[in-house]
Amino acid sequence: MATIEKHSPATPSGAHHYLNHGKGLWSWLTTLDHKRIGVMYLFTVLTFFLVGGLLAIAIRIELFTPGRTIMDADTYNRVFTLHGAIMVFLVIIPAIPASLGNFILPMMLGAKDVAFPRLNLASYYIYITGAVVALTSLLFGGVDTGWTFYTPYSATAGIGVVYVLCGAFIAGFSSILTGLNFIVTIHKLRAEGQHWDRLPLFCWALYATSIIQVLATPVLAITLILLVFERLTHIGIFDASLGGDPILFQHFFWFYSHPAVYIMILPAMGVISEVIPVFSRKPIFGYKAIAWSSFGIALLAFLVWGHHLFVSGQSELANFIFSLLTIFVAVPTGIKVFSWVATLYKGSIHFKVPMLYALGFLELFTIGGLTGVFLAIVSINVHLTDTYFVIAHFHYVMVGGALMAFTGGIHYWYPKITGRLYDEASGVWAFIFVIVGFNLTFFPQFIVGAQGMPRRYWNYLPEFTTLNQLSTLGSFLLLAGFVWTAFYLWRGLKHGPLAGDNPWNSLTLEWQTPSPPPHDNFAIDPIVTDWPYAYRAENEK
Amino acid sequence: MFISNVHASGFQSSAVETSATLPLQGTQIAAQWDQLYLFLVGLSAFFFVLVVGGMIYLAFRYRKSHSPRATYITHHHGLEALWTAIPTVLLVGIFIWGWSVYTKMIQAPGDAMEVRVVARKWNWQFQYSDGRVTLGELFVPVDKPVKLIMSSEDVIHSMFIPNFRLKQDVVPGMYTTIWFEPTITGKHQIFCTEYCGTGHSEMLAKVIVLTDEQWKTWWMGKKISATIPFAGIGGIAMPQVQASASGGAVKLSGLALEGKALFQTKTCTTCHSDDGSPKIGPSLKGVFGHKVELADGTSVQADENYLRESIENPTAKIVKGFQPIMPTFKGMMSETEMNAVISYIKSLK
Amino acid sequence: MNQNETSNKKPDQKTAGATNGPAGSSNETDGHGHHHIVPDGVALKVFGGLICLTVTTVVTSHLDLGVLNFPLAMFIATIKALLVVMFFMALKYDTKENTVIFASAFVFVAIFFGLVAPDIFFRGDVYVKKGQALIREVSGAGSTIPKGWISTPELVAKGKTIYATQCSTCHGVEGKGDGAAAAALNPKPRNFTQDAGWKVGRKPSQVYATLKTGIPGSAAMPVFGSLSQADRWALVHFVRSLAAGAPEDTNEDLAKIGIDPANEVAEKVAPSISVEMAMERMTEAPAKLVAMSGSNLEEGTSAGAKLYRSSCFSCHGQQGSGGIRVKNLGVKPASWVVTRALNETDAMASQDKFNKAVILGVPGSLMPGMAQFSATDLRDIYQFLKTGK
Amino acid sequence: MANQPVTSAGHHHAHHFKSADHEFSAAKQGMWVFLVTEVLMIGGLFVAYAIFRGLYPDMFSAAHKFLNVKLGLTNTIILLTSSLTMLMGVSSAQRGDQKRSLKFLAVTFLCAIGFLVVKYIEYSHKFHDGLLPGANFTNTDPLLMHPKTPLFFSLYFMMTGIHAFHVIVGMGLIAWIMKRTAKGEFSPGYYTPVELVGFYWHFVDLVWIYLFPLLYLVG
Repeated sequence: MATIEKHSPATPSGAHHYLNHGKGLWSWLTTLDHKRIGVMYLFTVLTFFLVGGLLAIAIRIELFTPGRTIMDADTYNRVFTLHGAIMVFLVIIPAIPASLGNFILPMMLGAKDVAFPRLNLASYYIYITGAVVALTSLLFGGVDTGWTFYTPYSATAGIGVVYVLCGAFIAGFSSILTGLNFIVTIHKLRAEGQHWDRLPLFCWALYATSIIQVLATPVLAITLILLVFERLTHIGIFDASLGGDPILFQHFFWFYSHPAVYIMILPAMGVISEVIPVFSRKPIFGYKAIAWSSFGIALLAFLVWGHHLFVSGQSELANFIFSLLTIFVAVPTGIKVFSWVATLYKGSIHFKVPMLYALGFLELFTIGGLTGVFLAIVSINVHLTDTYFVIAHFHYVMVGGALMAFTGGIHYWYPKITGRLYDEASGVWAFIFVIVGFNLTFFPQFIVGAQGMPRRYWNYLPEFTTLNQLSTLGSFLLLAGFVWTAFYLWRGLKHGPLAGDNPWNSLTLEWQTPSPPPHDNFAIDPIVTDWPYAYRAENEK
Repeated sequence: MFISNVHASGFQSSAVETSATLPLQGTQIAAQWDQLYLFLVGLSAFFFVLVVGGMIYLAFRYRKSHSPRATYITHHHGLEALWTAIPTVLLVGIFIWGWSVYTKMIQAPGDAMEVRVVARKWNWQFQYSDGRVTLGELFVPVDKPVKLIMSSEDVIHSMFIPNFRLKQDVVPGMYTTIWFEPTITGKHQIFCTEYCGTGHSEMLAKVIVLTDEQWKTWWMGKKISATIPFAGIGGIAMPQVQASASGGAVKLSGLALEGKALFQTKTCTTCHSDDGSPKIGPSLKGVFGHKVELADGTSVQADENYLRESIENPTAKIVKGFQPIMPTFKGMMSETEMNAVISYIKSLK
Repeated sequence: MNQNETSNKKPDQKTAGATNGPAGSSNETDGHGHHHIVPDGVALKVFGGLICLTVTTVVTSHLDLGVLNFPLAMFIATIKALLVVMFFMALKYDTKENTVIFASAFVFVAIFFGLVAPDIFFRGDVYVKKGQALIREVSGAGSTIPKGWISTPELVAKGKTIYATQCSTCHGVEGKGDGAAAAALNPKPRNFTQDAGWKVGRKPSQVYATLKTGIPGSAAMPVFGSLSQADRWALVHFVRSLAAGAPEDTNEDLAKIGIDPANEVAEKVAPSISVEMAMERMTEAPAKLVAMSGSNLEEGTSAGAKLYRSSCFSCHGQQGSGGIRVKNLGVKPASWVVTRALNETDAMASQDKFNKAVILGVPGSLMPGMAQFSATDLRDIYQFLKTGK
Repeated sequence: MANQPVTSAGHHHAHHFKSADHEFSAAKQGMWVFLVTEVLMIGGLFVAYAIFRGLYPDMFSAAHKFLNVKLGLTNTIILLTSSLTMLMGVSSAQRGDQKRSLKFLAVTFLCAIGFLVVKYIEYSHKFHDGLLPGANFTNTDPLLMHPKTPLFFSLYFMMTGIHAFHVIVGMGLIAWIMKRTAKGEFSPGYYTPVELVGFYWHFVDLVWIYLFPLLYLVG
């Protein structure tokens, strides 16, 4: 009866695997191996996460006191715009699908690679190009329109905004190609015997995410094209004086951007659905319900974007429709959260770091989800929107949800990716810093937001000082937690003990091959004969 | 470096007491709004305890050392149906309650006093039915419905009055409206909550709710003697913007400093720059005391009278190369404000 | 669904020897199904169909089926699209999966339009004041007077009343270009009583065009596109009647502005309401529109009346009754100010209050300070307002 | 590692696919998903068209009369023919008749050039008349007095412009396929790229089938 403590003997270091398959930078830069592309995405995403995080710290320091603390209004506006744009377009959208998804999905399906390996590499280079083009805007005076680029302000902003728009346009294609690749991979390359009801929930989540990526991102592409033309040649489609409608831009923008927040959260839910059963040593509760609610969320994602326009001058009828549709998003999300908690019942819980992050995810995502219900109700939204309440809500859902699951996922698949184990003790401590720091940073923002502090304010009323200072204090703890995590994960690369094929004794296919996995993932094409969560062998008396 | 600022501004405990979580209830609807809000807070607290408390309990109760072997459970249709139906019913109930509050928030009574609001980059202008125009201060009578008809001159702004729980974007090229019936006299803080550029966080204004007789005196055009206190947040003014990053850090004296703020709020910055950069109107840096060449070829010494005349009757003397489109600011500025602006222009060496 | 898999094989037991896996693995599509080659005959038939449908859609578009035109064109286009997708792209012979994928794209485009429409086409609560929609009220009045371009006494009379409300603030009461707001304008508004100086021309069509498109370059002459077509013709004739010797139109002049004099088809443009007009309607105080009749102006022979008429009348109206809309030039998109009746204000309380109000102007309003009056002038005007003589 | 080197004898399917058919059906499905993204992108423009037509119906009916229906019709015929010849090219490649396939692809390429020439004539006519998008609209024709008329031409130029861009990309793809056909890379066993480029071209024609009535006929 295998428990997690006993490590199966590590693969001899001399073994042939994807890391030493080709030598030198060129073999990495021109690789078609989904695992290497996943690792390249991982390092790029983490670098941008560091940049975005430092910008966030700069914002928190500035808001330590009302008035000018370290920068003035123009710089502050550029900093929060860059923080928003980097975190949304370059970190949190590709984070789980492109890095962990690229690495793990083919292995979970028992396939040798994604359907279109060259397209996969092209998607990485398109992502890098988009990022570089977006960041060249800094040479042209930067962008201070906020990551939402609302017209007419963005249509009259400096030339820098055109670079960010083109950058986001290009990066959007990387997201489309990843989505396309995953859909065809899941359709065509599943292992033999892996019917739809034997697909791990991480694959279901990535499948739903890919559908959103493929259906929503093109509308962002056309929106950005129209905005660039509006900015450069004044075609008047979003300009009231020429007959256009600034609110139409908000419709176009949010038709993509709301499904985009589900591109961020669905893979995170997939990771949690993988981690909790493994560390409870029992099947996931309500597998079908969770799989179908991924699709429920993916469909509802396209029906609810209007709740971003409740106070923007939208008609009363539209407010009614969008508010009614938005409250129903809470139902499939609720099903998932209740199912995860129910999985713990009568389990055998191992408090390893991935499990800690999963439990942390549940705590933060529950707060994020519940405050989402506040914002779904029109009358409550009127007072709370565009205040720090909304900032707290979406950080709870995005950082508390997606990035906690991303960190948990990195820890969960760290042995498979690197073949080594990270230091468990420092992992637990770092988690405590992260969870305490996060709550201290963002919970005060709910209160200060309800009291009426607007968002994107460089200078605020002195009444809000204390809560802002608490929040800044918390952000330092959060920074410490993440930096410490990066440190011990980096140290683990060299000094971590060898992990062996399946340190967590998971049943999904990626753990049934050596780690780090060989170039073609599996020596022999695996045949799936059972459900990936059938932890029954070790449970029967 | 930020430590010094902390001492400078200090941890002021806010003079005016604000309730723990919500701003003042400035209207009846704000009270009804708070009821729904507090109900939602309670409901969320309950579900938080249920989910996260349950999670912690289960994780602790079934920890590995305490239950080495898990039980093989895959699903339970009854339970799953329950936690789908109950949230749906609760949500629809909340939606209906929320919508009923919303309909009250948007349907203005027929006899509401209409005030025309123009939002522009970084100030609010209110125009009453008799043509009177005030900048940054909206005077309204207490216990009487007021309807604001708003439009923007440049980008999207947003009128947010926390004490009335009201927010509505102000969009160029179309009209949006909000209405309220204030029940508490005093100054209520107005914020701009749609990002609109550098001065977004300084684009503040105040709803000044007057008692009936104060309102009559004001409507007849007289000054109100009594000083009107702040109701709820906004009591302590935001720290004044020191020299902006671009301008030199010139130490401005009292009147000129006040003039600098007025230069912003009276929208001079819309057409005139104070740092020499070209805008719609001539830059006012280094104008005072020098010769100014006029459109009709003559030139004149720029002294106080020239500045005053250009403010009150701008088309009298047009600077060479500029359009005669400056509107008259006569009546828009009191005497002291005029002096403050002129002394600020004089300080622009 | 409780897995009743009884096989005790370890879940992913690697079956020995299944190196490349049997050919017909479950998730591969049905062998050669998708290798369908479209025979040339079918291709040509489909192509023929497409060409015929194209011709039909062009022909039917020229028939005026009213509201049916659009759905019919879309129906034909959809048939053509289906032909291309089903046969040219061989979706008919393809797997059901691909059909579902491609169809889902159109479903989400429909969702996008379906949920934007409730906002875009149902806005307008602002325009609906106490149930009566402003826009509809104006558009209903789009009546056209046949042969509007030929002057008739009724048109001139109608033009006079419109002139009083719309034009007198700048062009002055008698059209001399000396209105109250003219003080702030450079170049000065046109003086209609003279023949010279008309930038666009005095022919009816030219005045009509000026009213419609304004004079580019002059900051003050706004576009009166919001006036209904009949009002514009009335104004044209009133303005031309202010001075003799106005040249008449030729047919080419009329054609230039899109009017065919032969068949009396007046230019049909659905009147749209300009932002100004809507704003003016809403913020208009219950002002009495003063019907200005020239007659009682001449009778007031006293000095006060003459002074009042020359510099106060255009804003303060008939003997200080007010109600005149004055355009506040300082605000964009322009706001209109309605003057209050003088006796309601405290300026009339006493002579020196009146003097102070006239000399220094009224803070917060658009009343300019008029320092040019002597004390006697002020006394005369005050008497005229008080006594009407 | 990448696909085995392509030999004239025939194409070896990539190592992670079970068979050539498996790879081909995956590639085709990938193409259909790509076409979904194209439908969504161009769909955004059609939604904008529908909204503004709903807001300003009279302006649209007045402004669309200024589009040249004859040129539009010629373009429609050209694209439909090119769709036919592309289909013939693909089916010949499927049958292995490379020379015939090359001929048809060449005709398709010429049709594409014809389309762009007609498009150039239309655009230069619009530029000459000042019927330009948004703020650049300088036409003073009294029939176009509606203040929002520039919006119609904004939509016209955006929709037909992006479509023309897709035609140019299509021409590049057809040239690439013709080069590979000439080198004899395709055979009845392997013609995936030809069929996929065919899909792309039929889609470009599909978009024009809707653009033509919407802009030129009913307006």
